[in-house]
Amino acid sequence: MPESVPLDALVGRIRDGQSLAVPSDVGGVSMAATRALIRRGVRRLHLIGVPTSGLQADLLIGAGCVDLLEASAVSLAEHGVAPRFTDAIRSGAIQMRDATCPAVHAGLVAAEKGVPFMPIRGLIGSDLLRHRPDWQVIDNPLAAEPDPIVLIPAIRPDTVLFHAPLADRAGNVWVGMRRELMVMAHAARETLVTVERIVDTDLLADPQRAPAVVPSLYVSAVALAPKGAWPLALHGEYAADDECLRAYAKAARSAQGFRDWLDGYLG
Amino acid sequence: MPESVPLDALVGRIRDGQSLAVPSDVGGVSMAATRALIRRGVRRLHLIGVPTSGLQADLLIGAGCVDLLEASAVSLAEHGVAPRFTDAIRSGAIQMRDATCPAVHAGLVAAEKGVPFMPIRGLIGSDLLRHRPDWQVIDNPLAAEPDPIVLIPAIRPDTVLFHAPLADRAGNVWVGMRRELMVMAHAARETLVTVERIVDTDLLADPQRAPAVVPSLYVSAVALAPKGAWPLALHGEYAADDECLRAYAKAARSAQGFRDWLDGYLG
Amino acid sequence: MATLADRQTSLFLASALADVFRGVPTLAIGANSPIPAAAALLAQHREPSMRVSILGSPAHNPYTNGGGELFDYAAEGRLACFVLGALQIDGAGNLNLVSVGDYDQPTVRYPGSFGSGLLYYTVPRVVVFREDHSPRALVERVDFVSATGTSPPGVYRPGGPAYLVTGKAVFRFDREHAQFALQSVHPGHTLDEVMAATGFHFACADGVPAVTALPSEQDCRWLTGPIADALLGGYPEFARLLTGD
Amino acid sequence: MATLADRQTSLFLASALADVFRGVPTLAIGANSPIPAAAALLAQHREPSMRVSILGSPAHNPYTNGGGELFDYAAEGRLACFVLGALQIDGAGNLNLVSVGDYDQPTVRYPGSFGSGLLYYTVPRVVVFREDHSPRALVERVDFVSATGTSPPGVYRPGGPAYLVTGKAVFRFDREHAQFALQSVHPGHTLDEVMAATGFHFACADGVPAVTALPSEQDCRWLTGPIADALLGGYPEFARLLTGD
Repeated sequence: MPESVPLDALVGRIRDGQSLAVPSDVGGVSMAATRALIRRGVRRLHLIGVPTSGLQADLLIGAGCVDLLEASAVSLAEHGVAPRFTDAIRSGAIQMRDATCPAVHAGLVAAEKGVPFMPIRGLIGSDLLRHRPDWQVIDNPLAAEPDPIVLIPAIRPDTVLFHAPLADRAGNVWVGMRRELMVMAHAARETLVTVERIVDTDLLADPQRAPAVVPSLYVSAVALAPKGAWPLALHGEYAADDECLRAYAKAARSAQGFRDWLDGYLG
Repeated sequence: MPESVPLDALVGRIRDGQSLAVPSDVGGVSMAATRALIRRGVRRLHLIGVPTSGLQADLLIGAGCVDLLEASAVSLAEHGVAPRFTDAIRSGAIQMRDATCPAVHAGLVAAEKGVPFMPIRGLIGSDLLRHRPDWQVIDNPLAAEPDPIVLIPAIRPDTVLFHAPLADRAGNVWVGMRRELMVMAHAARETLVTVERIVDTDLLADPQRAPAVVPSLYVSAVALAPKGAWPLALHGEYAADDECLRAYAKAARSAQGFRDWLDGYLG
Repeated sequence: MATLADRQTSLFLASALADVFRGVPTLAIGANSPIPAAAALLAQHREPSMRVSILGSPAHNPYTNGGGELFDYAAEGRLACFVLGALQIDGAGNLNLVSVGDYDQPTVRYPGSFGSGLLYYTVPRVVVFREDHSPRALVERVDFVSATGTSPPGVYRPGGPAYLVTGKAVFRFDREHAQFALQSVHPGHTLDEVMAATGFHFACADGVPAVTALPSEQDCRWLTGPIADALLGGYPEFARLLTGD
Repeated sequence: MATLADRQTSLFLASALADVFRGVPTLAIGANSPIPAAAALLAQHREPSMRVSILGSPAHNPYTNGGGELFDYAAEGRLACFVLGALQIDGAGNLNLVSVGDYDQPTVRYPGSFGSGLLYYTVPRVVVFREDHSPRALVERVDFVSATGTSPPGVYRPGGPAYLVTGKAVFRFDREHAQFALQSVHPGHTLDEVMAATGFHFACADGVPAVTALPSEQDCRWLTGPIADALLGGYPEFARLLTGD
């Protein structure tokens, strides 16, 4: 049974050099834990955006926490490019594994199902495929005619980290419509969750909520972090803080502007 | 947008010779539609139990509706063997494709994801595999060492038929904890659903219910059928009618006993 | 600051996109795409049976199986039409959403390929939308292929580009010859201007090219009324631009 | 009609099964398995940190991803222990849940293989449970292999049989030699009786075999109290048998 722990104890489970999978900016990002990770000075992360990332990746990259990034895209959406990401790619400061959204999902589904790979349509002939030696083209063994198809290896992250609306005392976490968070939890070795609220009732005993609950079986630790996605949105809870994001997009264009902004954000 | 239709119109969409996938006896079986199908005299079905079947398969087999059965098991659970199934296997009246539960799920997931196959662990060396020429062993192309693994071809049923607690007027169907029903609907060409109740609200607009809703995108028709799983259980709604099932298990030991029971059941 | 011209351009492009969505049973729009989202709702107003989903807009998002569902839906062949943007588009229909220059040391880096690696291959009618019609965007050969315009025989390829809509023109994609063909030039632009601004060769019928249709009055009423209202949640600034507030 | 003997047998077998569940972090019980379900709850009473799931019992079912989740959970290596029944078990640990005689024209047909085709290969400690200890059930060679007892080198095989519990004895499975070894004989039974009733060869230490432990008084209080209560929903008749009502 997972414990409810302080935020610093939660991020203390993430070790330097590990693979860390995180949702997209609209999918329940634990910015509270991201701040704690940066404060702690985590290093050499293999960050996986499921299937994309944004502010979170940009902060971790800018703060020097990331060695390797795997994602289908990194951007600040309506606020433009992710400046620290773009800069790090151009300077070669991080290694990039470009993906396409369904390939990231496929790799996680393979891990969830305990199989070494999942097939996926598309990708044939692309440079995406050419730059991913871990993705392999085979001839579909079940087809009568030649039929090349790509196999995506299982993505089993050391840690999955996300923010959700609520958990119960037993560590069951309600994710609502963000079903990809459940796939991520199933796929990962450790799942760390920050939540807006911890309730005293059993979420699995609620016939309405239970179908959208990540059972505590898969949850390693939960930390309470109200407004934990800020300045990003948490679906059904609060909208993004567009003013803050706009300010970030502007400040982070330079390394110094980024550092100043980060100092303020870390508080 | 699917229509809410009378039960006979719903089963009228299922044509002789089609593949028809149905849930296990505890998973929301549309016994109301099963009765209507038998009354109509459907023939030559390729019935797929997801991943098992029970009373429903036994009735359809006993009534001569089934040519081919694909399932991991067919039984009446605590009421013993499924007598018409057992008799049909021994007499060769139906063709059987023995499966194992996760292989049925894997085939449906492959169809859901639009890929031709899914890998699955296990099965190597078994007679299950030997009797399934459609299942194929390959050497895992991503492994450094030889690693035989089974590929299960996609199962894309012509029709999926099940019973659920509720739908809305737009054809969105709430399946609660029976997530396999959602996979089935995603995998099938047509999804036909009977429900206990049709509500006037939009199920997708309800943040509690929506995560467990099969969107109308995947639903071909809905028919109202209160107590539509009887004498089987519908989770969260009513328990199985054990007396009725016990009577069935006894009567159906003989072909004549089955016919008499069926006449009474069809009413 | 938004101007009247921006508003007219948005109404026009939404209408031009809605024209090439015509007749599809199902249509999805990705996140962060205000003009395509407006166009999709316009197409649905014109054809109410059309099933439209707009990612990032809860009211127009019928998916309940998480972020992967759209791709499953497309891979199954259930999605008839999708809109993709790109950093570069070339004459063979290849898309680049990644970078300009050497991949390992790019001069320009874009966010990345998003879902194009699957959607461009599986959705029968992909509409490529790039407002910037310039030799920088429409190139002879893309620097990085996020997704190919066509595939050799034997490759599973039910989908691909069908139209390219820019700020100056509409092209159809001819799969057999793997090239774009000019369909219409937007009002106020000329064939010469389009040719000069296009970095790739395209097919073009003889004579004066057709002119892209303007939105009807009914279209404008829908776009500035119920559609602007519907977009207020996901795209508040764009919705205000449409209404002229 | 249930008798006192049935009740004693159920309590005893639940305890014998709970003994072989000892120390596992996670344990799942399939549907329609009353004695294993009671045994699992007993094991959890003995070791409260054990995570137990009982299919068909909503109160003990922690899965939220549909009928396929248990198999995913097992294939991932998260499930440490599972109980499988069978029509026939042979000396090499092969299981038959399908039929006796020719597969196409069987003399006996059973429901089918259920999840054995994956669970037997991926769950490290599978406990095979068959109350009927007879040459009909424990055979030299099964007529149909639902799942093999062992796999050749190079086959991914983290799981397999660990124990066989019957109405007369408990066997351990020796994977290296692909055979069962007698661990204990139940009180009231003898080694000779076990040998005569077992259709396959098994290893057996010299001397008088160990006797399977009886349930403790605490075990019986748990089984006839809170465990019977917990099983009332899924197994009402069995729960009443345990309480003696």
